[in-house]
Amino acid sequence: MDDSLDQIFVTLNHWLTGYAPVGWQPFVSAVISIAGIIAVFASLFAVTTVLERKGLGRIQNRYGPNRVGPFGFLQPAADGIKALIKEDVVPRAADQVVHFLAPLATVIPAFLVYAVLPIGRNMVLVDYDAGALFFFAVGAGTELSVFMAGWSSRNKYSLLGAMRAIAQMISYEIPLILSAVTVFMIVGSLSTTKIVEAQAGYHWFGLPNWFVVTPWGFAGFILFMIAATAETNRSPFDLPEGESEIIAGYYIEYSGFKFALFFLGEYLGLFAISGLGITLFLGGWHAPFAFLEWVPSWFWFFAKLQVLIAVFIWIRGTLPRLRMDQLMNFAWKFMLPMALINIITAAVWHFMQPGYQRWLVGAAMVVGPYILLGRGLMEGKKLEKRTYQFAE
Amino acid sequence: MPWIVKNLWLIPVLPMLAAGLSALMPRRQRTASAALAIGSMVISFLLAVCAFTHVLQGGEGIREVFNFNWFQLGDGGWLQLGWVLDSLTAVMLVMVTFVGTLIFIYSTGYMSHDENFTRFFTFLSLFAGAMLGVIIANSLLLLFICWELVGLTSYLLIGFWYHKPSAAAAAKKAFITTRIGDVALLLGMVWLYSRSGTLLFYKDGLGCLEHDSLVKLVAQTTSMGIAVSTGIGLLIFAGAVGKSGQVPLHVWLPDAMEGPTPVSALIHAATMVAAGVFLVARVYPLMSAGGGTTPQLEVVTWIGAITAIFAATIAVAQNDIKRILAYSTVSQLGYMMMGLGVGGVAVGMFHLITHAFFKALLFMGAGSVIHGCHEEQDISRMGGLRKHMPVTFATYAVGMLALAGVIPFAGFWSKDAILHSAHGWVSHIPFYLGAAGALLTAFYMTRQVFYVFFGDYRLHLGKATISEQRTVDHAGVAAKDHPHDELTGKPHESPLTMTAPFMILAVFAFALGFLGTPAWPWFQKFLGGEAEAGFTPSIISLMVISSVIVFVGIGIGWWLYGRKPVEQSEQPDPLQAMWPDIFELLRRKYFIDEVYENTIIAFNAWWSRACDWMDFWVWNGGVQLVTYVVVGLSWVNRFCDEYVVNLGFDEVCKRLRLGGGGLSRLQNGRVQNYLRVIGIALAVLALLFIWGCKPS
Amino acid sequence: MNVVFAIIAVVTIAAGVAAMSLRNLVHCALALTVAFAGLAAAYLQLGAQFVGFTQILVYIGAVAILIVFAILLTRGSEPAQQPIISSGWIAGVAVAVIVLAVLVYAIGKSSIRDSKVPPAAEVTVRQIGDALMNKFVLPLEVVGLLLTAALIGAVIIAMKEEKK
Amino acid sequence: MSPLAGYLILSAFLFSIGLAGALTRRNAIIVLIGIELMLNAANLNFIAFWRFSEHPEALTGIMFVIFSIGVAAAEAAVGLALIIAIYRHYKTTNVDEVNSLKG
Repeated sequence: MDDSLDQIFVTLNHWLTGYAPVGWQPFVSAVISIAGIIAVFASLFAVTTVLERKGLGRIQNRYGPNRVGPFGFLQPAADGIKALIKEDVVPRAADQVVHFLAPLATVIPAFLVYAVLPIGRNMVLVDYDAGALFFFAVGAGTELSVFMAGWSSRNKYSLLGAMRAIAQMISYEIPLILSAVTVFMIVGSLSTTKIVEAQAGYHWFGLPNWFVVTPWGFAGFILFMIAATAETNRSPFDLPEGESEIIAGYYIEYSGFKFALFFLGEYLGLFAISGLGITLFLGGWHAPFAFLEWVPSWFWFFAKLQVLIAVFIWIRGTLPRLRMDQLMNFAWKFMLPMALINIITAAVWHFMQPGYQRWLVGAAMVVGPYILLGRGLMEGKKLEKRTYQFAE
Repeated sequence: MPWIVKNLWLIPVLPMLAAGLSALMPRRQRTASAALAIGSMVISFLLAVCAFTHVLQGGEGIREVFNFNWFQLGDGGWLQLGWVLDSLTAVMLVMVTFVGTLIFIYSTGYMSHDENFTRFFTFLSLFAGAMLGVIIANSLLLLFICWELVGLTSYLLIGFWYHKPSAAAAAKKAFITTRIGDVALLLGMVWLYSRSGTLLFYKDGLGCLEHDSLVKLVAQTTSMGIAVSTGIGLLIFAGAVGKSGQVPLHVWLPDAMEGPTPVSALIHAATMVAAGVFLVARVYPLMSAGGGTTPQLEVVTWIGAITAIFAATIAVAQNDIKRILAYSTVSQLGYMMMGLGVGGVAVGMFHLITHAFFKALLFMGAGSVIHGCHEEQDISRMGGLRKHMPVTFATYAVGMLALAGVIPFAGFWSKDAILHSAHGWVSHIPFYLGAAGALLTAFYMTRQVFYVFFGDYRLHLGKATISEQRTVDHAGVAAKDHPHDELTGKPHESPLTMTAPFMILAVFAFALGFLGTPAWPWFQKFLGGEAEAGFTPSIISLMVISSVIVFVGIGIGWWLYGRKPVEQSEQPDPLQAMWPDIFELLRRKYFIDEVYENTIIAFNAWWSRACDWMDFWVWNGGVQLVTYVVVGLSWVNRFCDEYVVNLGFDEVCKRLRLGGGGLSRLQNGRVQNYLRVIGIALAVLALLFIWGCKPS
Repeated sequence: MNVVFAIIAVVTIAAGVAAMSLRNLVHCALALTVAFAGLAAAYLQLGAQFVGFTQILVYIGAVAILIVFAILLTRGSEPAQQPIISSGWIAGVAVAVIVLAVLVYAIGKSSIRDSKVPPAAEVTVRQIGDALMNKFVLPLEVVGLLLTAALIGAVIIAMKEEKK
Repeated sequence: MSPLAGYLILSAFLFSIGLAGALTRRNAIIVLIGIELMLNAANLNFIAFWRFSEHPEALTGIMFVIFSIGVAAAEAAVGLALIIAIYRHYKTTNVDEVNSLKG
């Protein structure tokens, strides 16, 4: 197949690098790739904000932004300019240095993690042998930045928000990593590119060879995505910035460009973790069907990314916010056991002969605990229609 | 190796798995845990049926074993475990799983109101699993492990209502009493291992129950000229005595009635007490090693016969419906032991199987009666229940006839087989004992049935007895069950989940006997291989005799209790009216408990008191003496001290104290000081190290 | 002895000094994280990828957060009234300096001063995993046990004893 | 000076800094931080020796560091828990005031 279109960015990079002096070439190529990644994902951020606002508007049947530009698609530009020219207010009591460093500490890891995401064939910045570990390690840095932001602004709401965020992130990081561990076990490597390669090809019914179409993979994907939602503090897990409870959580005291940075960092984290989900479970940049192979790989990556983002928007528009105890119960009483059992399921799957038996066994090992744990979680709660006192 | 043999372990493991899972379940998951337990039992039953059919196709004397290495011993040899599939295993498997399943189903109905439903089923499944493990074990060690598991779970189940002190005491009693036997069993096991070098029963010629090692065991003799095989056999039999409640270790069995009735049914019918008999049957080759009637077999026979008559007599005078059944179980177990002793595996096992069915039936019936009469257990306060609970009555009657051994019910054939082989035995006394036992059995069962089901309902008139506070105790059942007043509530028939199982059992209790009639001794062939077929005159005469005995028993029972039914629950038992002291003696179980109380325990107490006395007078006195001497001396010393030594030492002490004070200032409780010292030490050590080993 | 190492060394030491000397406890904790990050960078520089990332994950992701929580729970975040330096700090510094001197002296004296650099060994995560699962499986189990015990112990120690 | 020596000196500095902090600061948490620093210095030593050893494929250094990181995590958890308990009891985290073991 003619992969000129597929490899267009790679060739472009080589071509540009060719002009640099020999000694500098690796450096230059790295710079170019980094610039490309930053540009692409920053603009994706811009697009996503407006999409999210419009989508939420539709879900809550109102118009989203529709004034600036055609269909309000220039809204992000306007917001950006506004954020840039706004006065940067810093509370007097605030801890100046930390208060200044917090947004950077949020954005930098958010960009760093893209280094190991294969966004297309031969399109990964650094192919670490422990790439996934790198992702999680750097991702862990965000918690600290959240704490910095919340603590430094000397505001009880922001401190509360920070504490909530840290508690939530730590509790959900465990299921996140555990559900990813299944993939590492099966592939036998932590390298993202190897993981993607392992999902190449198609098996019966032309179904792609992705991990999401195995019992453990499916369960793992769902767990991973729930944990990712919590990791990125998105609704229904958006307690840390619950506007109705603690005004905006840990960035009450941020205004202007610092706030914009936080916003950017949050969305970048969202893209990144979705990208990891795609890499681990959704076959990375592989095409879903054999007859679509000709479409360039990077397209597939971004298409899947868009789909996941749409799902996130949808969830945010649909689900109400959890309570703190519900959050913790869900993390420790449901997610964690499910993830652990899922690891065992993956092991069983790995050691059983291919065939329908292992499908049955795997499905049983996923569904049984799900039912038991779910009932255990629901124990002593009776679900009934909520009666509104003042609404109706 | 056929699939079923390789996977025989599934049969016990499944219920254990179910137990583990339902142990994890939250309390609310009643249906789930029950479904889990019953489902696993059913699967085990199907597997057992597979095994059974496999054995059937295998023909006579088929025995397939599967051994595996457990762990390596110090001397490089491997300790092996394994399971065996032969006719004995197959029969027991089918029986236990079938009866167990029915009992499980029954207990969903019986325990439906208990708040610890899930815990109950956890224990129940573990119990059944352990018993199945005992059955399939091909290694005395594995058997012993499961055996102990059975003991443990029986403890848990008998003490299930642990908030009743009586239940807790009964559980403890059962545990400890059986433990006495288990120690003997352990000793026997060790001895066997030391002599035959293996604990596997069958290992193509090398097992400890196979010809070579048996020959070896018989050849060796211990002191007093007893063959080693005899010693080991007796020790193992002691374990069986403990487990299946033979005299003198029978005391725990009746108290085990404190547990929930399904548990009693399970213990008495299928699992626990059967384990003892099964053990003897399993090691029968060892028991009969050397051929003929070996001493150990004689012991077995005598113990069995004595137990049979002994327990039967006690059962005559009991008033607690479950206790009567308990003692009947003890005596039936005696029959089984006797059968093993006189007639070999087939005879004993046949009675074990039939007894399992009708005893389970009887216990379920009793449970249904108790349930229906609002936790009343005193038969003198029941009566007339045949009108209120017809199904229970009908099935119970079947069970009673089977137990009493009325032709052609199952019990008749098996008991008759035992009596017949006892008749042909070296000594005839066991036979007469057995016959008398049969008479008594028929008698007390008749008595019980007349008390419970005939006459009219007496519960509401009459004073409260033990049973009320029992009702209060586990109000879990009664209160929810009958909100209205308990004593005036009419008895009621039990739900279908409870009645259905004993309808099924009733069929078996009736029909099972035809597998082993003298006309067609299929069962004996299947188990033992040899069986004398056909109705020889001796058999005919024996059958006539025993039937006569049975009918005489029933007749006496009717004469005493059925002719004019009891009206008042206070009015004394007719027997009591005739021979009060004998009746009292029987009712108090020959004072066995009291005897133990006053011999062993009393001796223990006396001994400790004696030790105390010794302590107080002899040792303490000596010590006192020494003290006085010492005190006297010390006066002298003091004198010297005061004026000779002190003046010198005080100075030293002062100095020392000062120094100590100075030193103690180092210990100022500050972490960082200590840390500082550590740092310095590190530096010094490093320097020493550098200078110590110079790179040459 | 290249530039990268120099940068790492300087940053790490500076962060360490800051972590030990700053007045505000939270600043100390943050500086500590910087030091940890520097160490992780050093590990990467030494070709120990896995350890480097583990360092970040465990220390920055977990231990630093723990410390910060502890600081907040013990009201350490408020500026201290009394002097932050304990009595007898001179002795402490002296001891530290002595230890440093001894260590440097030892390094200087030892033969490694002029050891040549062997080629870097490519160690993959798979190798580490195999080693953990075969050769070092017992230590692995023991550490797992230790962590469990520590978890429970920490919970029990820090748990508020309920008032009767 | 060879790279190995450089790393060793770096770790020596870190160790001493941690020691100094542990010796001079009053706040127990900072003392704990110092101890963590010392621990990390030791880890750095292990890695350095592993990298510059004759047989890096033996992985011993890396293994040691992995385990010591695990142990350090446990140590930090328990230590901080202890500090919190002490704070709850003495209402202070000042190591000078917590001296009930005075001789």
